[in-house]
Amino acid sequence: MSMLSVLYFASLRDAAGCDSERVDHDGDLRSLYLMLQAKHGFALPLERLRVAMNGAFARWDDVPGDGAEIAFIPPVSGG
Amino acid sequence: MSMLSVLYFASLRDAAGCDSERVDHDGDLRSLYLMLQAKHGFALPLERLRVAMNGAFARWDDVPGDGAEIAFIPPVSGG
Amino acid sequence: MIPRFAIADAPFEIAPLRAHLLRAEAGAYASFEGWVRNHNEGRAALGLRYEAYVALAEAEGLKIVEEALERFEIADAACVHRVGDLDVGDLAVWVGVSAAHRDAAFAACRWIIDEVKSRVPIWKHERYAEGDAAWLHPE
Amino acid sequence: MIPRFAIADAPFEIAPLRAHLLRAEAGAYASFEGWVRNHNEGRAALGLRYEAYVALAEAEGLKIVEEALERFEIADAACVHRVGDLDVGDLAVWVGVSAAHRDAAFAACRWIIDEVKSRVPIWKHERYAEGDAAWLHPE
Repeated sequence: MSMLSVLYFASLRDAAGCDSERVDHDGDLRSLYLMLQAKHGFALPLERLRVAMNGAFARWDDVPGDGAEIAFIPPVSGG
Repeated sequence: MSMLSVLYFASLRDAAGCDSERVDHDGDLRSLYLMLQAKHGFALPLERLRVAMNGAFARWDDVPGDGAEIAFIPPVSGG
Repeated sequence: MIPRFAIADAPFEIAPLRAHLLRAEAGAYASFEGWVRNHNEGRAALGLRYEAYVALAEAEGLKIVEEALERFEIADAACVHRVGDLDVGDLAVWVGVSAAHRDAAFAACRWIIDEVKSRVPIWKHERYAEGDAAWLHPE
Repeated sequence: MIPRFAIADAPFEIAPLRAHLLRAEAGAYASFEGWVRNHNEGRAALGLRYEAYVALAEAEGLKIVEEALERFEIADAACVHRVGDLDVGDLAVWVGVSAAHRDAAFAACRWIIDEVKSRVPIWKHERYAEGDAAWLHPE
């Protein structure tokens, strides 16, 4: 099992009720989101998100190593 | 005869050696320029100029009335 | 050294950022500013909050400005985006570009703000006159 | 009342001109500045002088800004052009446009500077590093 830090922003943070949490997970980033989506009831489907690992954009089939910091990136609205 | 004030700018002023002069002239603005071009040796052909009368752009076949202020407008280079 | 992209958590001055882009060989400067409007998509807005994933936003924003320096014939460019609570009329984002010629200055300035809006992890939370509020997650 | 177009015979501040364009309903602001470059068409330049037929330049400049307000979906716009002696790095011309959306702000800003350059009776006299000087009368 890998121990991961997961960061939440914007509507995902509101739905999770926290900025971040520590999660034990095996598998890729896709399976991580699906697991957390089921846990917190996130409305945003995976297709509308991007994902980042350790401060850089990542792919959904990347498998995080122990201690990785993961962030799910909802559609952005800066500017 | 109409007594006109003629204003010179940029290279036309350098060639005329003055900012403005008073000129007696009958006829349209085209003939006025051709007369003054001959007098001062202006290098710019009429086709490259615009002309203004009393502070507004005018046409070359406009005939100035007595007391009109005429300006020949060389190609502009602001900005 | 002023970074070419920054996330600012408080109001910032444009003048020193602009001055930093001045070059003796650059005759053109184009800039864009986004201000908080009193309405969005037909709803009256009271203000908003911008939140960023700061580390990734700064990395991605810098990448955008550096890409602009490659893509366009420009001398320099910079961008700053606010986060935190903003009122109507507050400055949300600034982009400045200097170049020898205005074509490149305008094109790069436009490209940078478009890329920032579509790529940088910043989110807008709007407060409406009716009392509700919402995160904007455009399709 | 600040006029929407002005000829300035001394350095001017951009900040109050920009502030005048701010609107609660306008979320976008685009601006352009022309600075005196140290070169033009391959020749090293020391500085320049701008001369205007002031009465006609102000009338034509105002007409350009008013045409922009008709042509584009913008909130407000303004332009100031320097005359007199300028050094390398000095501000020669400023255009500012506010609008609800950035498309219109950029398009109008670009249109105004293009029209000013082609229509307003202002002439540039450049001094070159070799010691000579010339009026610019572009083809």
